Amino acid sequence: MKLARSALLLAGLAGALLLAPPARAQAQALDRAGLVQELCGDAGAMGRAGATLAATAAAGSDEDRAWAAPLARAAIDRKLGCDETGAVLEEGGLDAVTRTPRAATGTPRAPLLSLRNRPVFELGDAAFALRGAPDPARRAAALKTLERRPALIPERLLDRAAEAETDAGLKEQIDTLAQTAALNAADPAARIRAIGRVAENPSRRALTRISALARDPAYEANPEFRAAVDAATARIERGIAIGDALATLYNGLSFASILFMAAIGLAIIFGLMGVINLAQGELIMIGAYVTWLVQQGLRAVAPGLLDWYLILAIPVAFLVTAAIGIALEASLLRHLYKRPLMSLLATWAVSLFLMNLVRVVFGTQNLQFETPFYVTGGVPVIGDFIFTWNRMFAIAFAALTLALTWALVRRTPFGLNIRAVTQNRDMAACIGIPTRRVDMMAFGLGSGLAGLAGLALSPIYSVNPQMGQNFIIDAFMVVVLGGVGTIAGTVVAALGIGQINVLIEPLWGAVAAKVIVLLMIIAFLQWRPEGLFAVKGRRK
Amino acid sequence: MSLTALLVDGVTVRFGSFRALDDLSLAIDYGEVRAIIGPNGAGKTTLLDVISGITRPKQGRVLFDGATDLTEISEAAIARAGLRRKFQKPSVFKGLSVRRHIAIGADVGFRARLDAPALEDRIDEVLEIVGLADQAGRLAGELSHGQKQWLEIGMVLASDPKVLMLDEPVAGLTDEETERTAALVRALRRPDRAIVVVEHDMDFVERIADRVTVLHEGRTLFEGSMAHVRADAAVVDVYLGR
Amino acid sequence: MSRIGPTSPIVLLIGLIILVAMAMAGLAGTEFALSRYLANAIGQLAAFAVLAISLDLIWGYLGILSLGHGLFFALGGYLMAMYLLKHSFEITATVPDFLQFMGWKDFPFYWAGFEFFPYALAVAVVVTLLVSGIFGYVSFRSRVGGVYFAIITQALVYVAMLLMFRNDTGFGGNNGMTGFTVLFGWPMGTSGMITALAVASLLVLAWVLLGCRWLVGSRFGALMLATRDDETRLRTMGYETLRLKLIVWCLSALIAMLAGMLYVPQVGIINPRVLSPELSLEIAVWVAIGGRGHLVGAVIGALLVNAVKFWLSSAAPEIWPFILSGLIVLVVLVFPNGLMDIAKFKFVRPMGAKRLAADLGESRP
Amino acid sequence: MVKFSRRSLLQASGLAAVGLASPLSAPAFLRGAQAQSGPVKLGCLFSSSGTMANLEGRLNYVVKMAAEEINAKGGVNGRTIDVLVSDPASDWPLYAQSAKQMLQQEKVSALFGCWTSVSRKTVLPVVEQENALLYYPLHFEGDENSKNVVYVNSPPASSVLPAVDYLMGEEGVSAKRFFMLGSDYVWPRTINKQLKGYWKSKGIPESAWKEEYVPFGFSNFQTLVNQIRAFADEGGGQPVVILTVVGNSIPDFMREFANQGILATDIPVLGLDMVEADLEGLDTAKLVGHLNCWAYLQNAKGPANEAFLNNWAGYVKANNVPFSGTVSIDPMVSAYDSVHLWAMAAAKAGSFDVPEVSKAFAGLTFDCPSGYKISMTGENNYVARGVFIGSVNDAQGFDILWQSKDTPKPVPFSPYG
Repeated sequence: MKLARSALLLAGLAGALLLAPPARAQAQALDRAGLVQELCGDAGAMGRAGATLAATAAAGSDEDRAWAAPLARAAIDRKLGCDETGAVLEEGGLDAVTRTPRAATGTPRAPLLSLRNRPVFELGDAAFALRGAPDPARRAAALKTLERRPALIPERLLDRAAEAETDAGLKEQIDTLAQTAALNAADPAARIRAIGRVAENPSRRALTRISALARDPAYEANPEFRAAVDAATARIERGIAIGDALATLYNGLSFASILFMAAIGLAIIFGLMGVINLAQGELIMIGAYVTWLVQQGLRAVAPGLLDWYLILAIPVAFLVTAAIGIALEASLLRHLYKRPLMSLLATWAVSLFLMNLVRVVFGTQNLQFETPFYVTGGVPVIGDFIFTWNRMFAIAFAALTLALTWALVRRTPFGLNIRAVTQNRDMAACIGIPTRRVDMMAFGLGSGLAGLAGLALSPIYSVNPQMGQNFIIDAFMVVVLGGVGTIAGTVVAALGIGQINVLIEPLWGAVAAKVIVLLMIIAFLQWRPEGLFAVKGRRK
Repeated sequence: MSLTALLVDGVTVRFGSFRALDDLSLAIDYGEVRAIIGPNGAGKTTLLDVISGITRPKQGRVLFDGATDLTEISEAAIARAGLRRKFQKPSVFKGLSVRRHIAIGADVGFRARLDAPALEDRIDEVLEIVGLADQAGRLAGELSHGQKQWLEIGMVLASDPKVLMLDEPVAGLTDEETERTAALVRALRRPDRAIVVVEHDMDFVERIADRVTVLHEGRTLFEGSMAHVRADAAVVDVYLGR
Repeated sequence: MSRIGPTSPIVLLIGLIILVAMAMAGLAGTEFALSRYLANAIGQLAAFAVLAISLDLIWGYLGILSLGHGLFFALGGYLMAMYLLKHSFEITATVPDFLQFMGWKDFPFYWAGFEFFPYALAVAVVVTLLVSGIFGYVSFRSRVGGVYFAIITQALVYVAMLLMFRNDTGFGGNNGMTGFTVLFGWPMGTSGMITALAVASLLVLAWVLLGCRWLVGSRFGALMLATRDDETRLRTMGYETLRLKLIVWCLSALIAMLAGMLYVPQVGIINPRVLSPELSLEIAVWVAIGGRGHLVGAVIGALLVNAVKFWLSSAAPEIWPFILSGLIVLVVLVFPNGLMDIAKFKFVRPMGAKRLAADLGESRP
Repeated sequence: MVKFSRRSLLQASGLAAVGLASPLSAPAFLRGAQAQSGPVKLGCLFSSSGTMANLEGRLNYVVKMAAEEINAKGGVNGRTIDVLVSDPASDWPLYAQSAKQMLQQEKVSALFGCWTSVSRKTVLPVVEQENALLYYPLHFEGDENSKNVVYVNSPPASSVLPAVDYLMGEEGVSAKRFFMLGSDYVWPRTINKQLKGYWKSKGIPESAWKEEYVPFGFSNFQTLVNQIRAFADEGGGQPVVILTVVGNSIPDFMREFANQGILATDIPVLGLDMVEADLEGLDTAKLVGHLNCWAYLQNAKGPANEAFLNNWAGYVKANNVPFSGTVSIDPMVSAYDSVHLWAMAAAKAGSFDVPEVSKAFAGLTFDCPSGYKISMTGENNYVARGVFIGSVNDAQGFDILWQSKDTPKPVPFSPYG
């Protein structure tokens, strides 16, 4: 832990910043040609150039800042063309130094930022944007970038930015960040305030920063300081504990939602017809492919709606897979109801067929999906718990599917028929329920739900012809554990398996988690062969 | 030997919230043919399931010979103790010959109980009784419905059981076949054997039964001779739904 | 049960197998000998046929579908491989590479004694009986049956695969075991050894066929069929079907293990792929295509599917999955009794008759 | 009867294979006579179906392309090259089966094949038995040196270690802490074992690394990414992830990594098996800066690479190849090199006999598309290649961040294991 503080910063980078004293930029005019030359130099030179840029952003004259800002961006985007005479900004075709239009000579080389230099340039770019960008959203984004590395923010940058800031909300945020950044300032009051600020966003990273202060001379000398550090440490640790618990719950819930989506269609089909549909995984895969096709269609027809393809694909994915399911039922499985084990083999053949058909038609590569804003990234909540939107999408989708399926089965005549046939096929037939039609429609429903599962999974997993295979055994386990054909059983089993998996995984690893969960299920079924929510009845 | 072959004592069976048998008690004596009747869902077949060990009751016990509690031993042990049952739906082994069926019924356990000539004699005897002697070589799956019913009776008969349970032995039979079955059941009556018949066909029941138990909603509604049954107002109510 | 006449298919098949074995043995070394590739292929096919019989015994004659028979096949295979590696190590001092990459100086303790074939065989039998016995006992006792049993066995083989993929188990992990050089003191890979292994596999196949035919024709076999057709019925006639099922299940596991022991020296490698649920499912496909409940059908199914697979994987790899899935659909819809039906199949036939045949087909041996 | 028909069936299979591969080849019984003058055969063992198809499938075409190039220049020793393709369907035992079939029935002069270590291990006893040659185009775990295998790509000591050195150095990110995440099989385990040995030799304490393995095809990386974050936040120096998961686990991991908001500038990932094809389905804007390391990157400079990329694009177009003509990955180039190296050895030996060809290995050099002159020494069957470190760009490709000065001498057996 001796090095704990340096964990946050790239040690060498801090050195680079020191090597390029801000005084240079302040005292004398910026050596523009020299800077551009460094930008086109080797990794070390580029590092110095980055430091100069950051310093300029903090302390340079307005003129210099206006001149230097595009350079940082261009370096990040590899839009800087270096040639014999200097460099050209590819955007607009301007000379990097003089800003007069000129074409690059020969084949210009776009320097590539090394990993070490990249954060320096990103910081510099953000610093320029915070002080100069006209768009408040851009400034807010820049502030977010700066927040990632508070220790590297050039001195006085935040003060100056706050002075000039016109947006009140943003101004406050800048002040907060400035206070946080004062963790190692000279003023004890500022430091204590900074400790409080840091503790407001508990995370392991924050804990590392604060606990490093316990070795600070002030910790022994200043009781007030010590109290602040201790309080902050306790607060952060509590936050981390809550965050970890929430993260475990969330991860379990998200895994459960995936299991549920994969299993619910299967559960309906299995419960109703006793047919093990080994092609369910492939129907999931086809659902994902249909989603992709919808995306491609929108790209061609209505690019403006492209971001909404995940929503627009819902009915399409459902209907296409449901149609496939109905066709399958009518042409093949209808003839096999008396022979459940044969229907198992038949659906395996179908799965083989569908998988290879898709392989031949679309190829084996992973499909490329746009990631719309609503399934991108996440929000840090507390501790190290990040609420990721793609998982949330899957959870919400699963919850909605559950609600709709439940309503369909419990609240509609079709659902009543399904339940009647599930419970007693012969009796249902006697009272005039068209059991064959119900079978067909229910198979369609189960298949359609698989299609929806494919849609929900496409922002999370790779989509390729093989993807269905990953879910089939897990889905079966959910169905048999839950008890045949009960929606409640499927939900409970999915939640249980998901949560247990997530709990075991950090302890013994992912393989062991899977093995243990499967063995637990096998053992459980020995004890209760009919699953959690068994429907009991007389021997038929 | 106790006169009572079977004592059903406070048996309750539940399927979910539905009570198939509700604190049911009844006694069946050696030497009698007991018919159990009642509307659909009264619990007749469930009762046989409990006696033959297929369904385990939630409460209560079933004493055989006054000593053995049948709810605590396996189906196979129950059968070996001398209780045999013919199922409602003829359930023959489609892949086996008629002769094999009788042999399986007669020769219990993995090691042969009878030596070969004795077994052959017993099979011939049983085939003669149920009238399938000329069908001995055929596969059971190819028999007619009536023949299957008799084959089933032959199978349970072959081991010379003490308690014989027949679940709807004449369902789906022609009048002539019913006639033959009735004669067969009467012929099987012996002082050291109790015969339990579940049946809907009242005429058939009247011809074979010494006593009749009427079940309704898992409870005994009435017990007595068929003539009394026909006269009982409550029974008529249940059957005609008034 | 029907008598075995001199012209019944099973007698013809056994005769044929022995004939092929004798011809291969007799022609070995002459210019008429089969190429090594063909001899080896025949040997592998025979091992697959034995595996198919093991599944047919439990599925066709007892009505219990196991989608985890790859587990027992793999058990035999792994233990055979352990013998081969240890034996090769004794003679040629080649250190198995999984020891190398795990950084182990020596074989783990449970490898002790595997250089003796009788010990390896005994361990294989004991372990197979233990695994199948325990799993069978608890499953059959709690009356897990039908598709539940199929799914659970599938999960079991999947668990085994995940475990064997782990490298720290000391069984070679994902790479499995390979590099066998010596068998019973003889170098492997020579024409003589390949032919010998193929002939041995064929003879084992003939023996297994004969033994199973005897079993299913016996009184015990009749009880197996009775269990398949109506287990509850049989129980209510005084038979402990648990014991019967357990005996057949363990026997079937042993035969599958035997097939694994024959397979590994011929293919030269064992790894967790044989534990993949797909392979276990495929065994059921062989049996279904050939005709379940017929020993001959199982053998024909295994031979046919695998021969076509060997052939197509070089001739027309793209279409193999389509052919396989088409075959399955054809079998389940048109020949419910597998290819054994072709002999009896008449092309002009009313629908109802077909359905009746289908119903009978599920049960007739 | 049946014996005859089974024989003929299997022979027919051989026939059909020949028939498909070269319509002009004669029936089986004429092959003996033809062997001296007809085309010389090479065999490919790459799956075109199953889990590996997306990666392995394209190598079949590269081998064919290389053979065409050689044929256009008059072939080898006066004979043209004929390439036979099989499909082991990503099913390991089938690799051995196909290899047997190619060697024993088709009498191919050399095999080119296998991607995963396990498939190579499967084929190994077959090629050793037949004393044949297998050209293996993948980087792998090392610790193997069969005289019957030509290891065209680099063992870890000459590829992975330079990349890790780079990360640990001043020029890289001064990495101090390492999270090793791999699929549970030989290659990741061996790589990690060697890395640990290497770090130990540098005096780095064991507390500075952590090792996790996931099953094949694993995709739910949420918990693991959480663990990586916790590991990184413990402090103690710059953390990096050494990623040795394979197949679809790679995009699934990267997606989750980016989704949890971790950038390459926070925790860089060195994806040792990551190629352009793995980025196909991803939004790489959030992955910019992550690293991989191979003996070839598509952005390699030089005329050899330009020519190769042009040829490949042209070949894809002309032959309707079901793979992208604009993506070129290291194993493709390695397979391409393999064919040329074989042809040069055969020409040098003046024979197609394996022992003769093997003797000719020493001193072979070839201008690889990577821009390096790759070479074989004869000491072992390894090929000396250059090393590239690539950095993910926002166009789903890799920019070259660093490359070795020359071709380091391959070290089959790691000194750190």
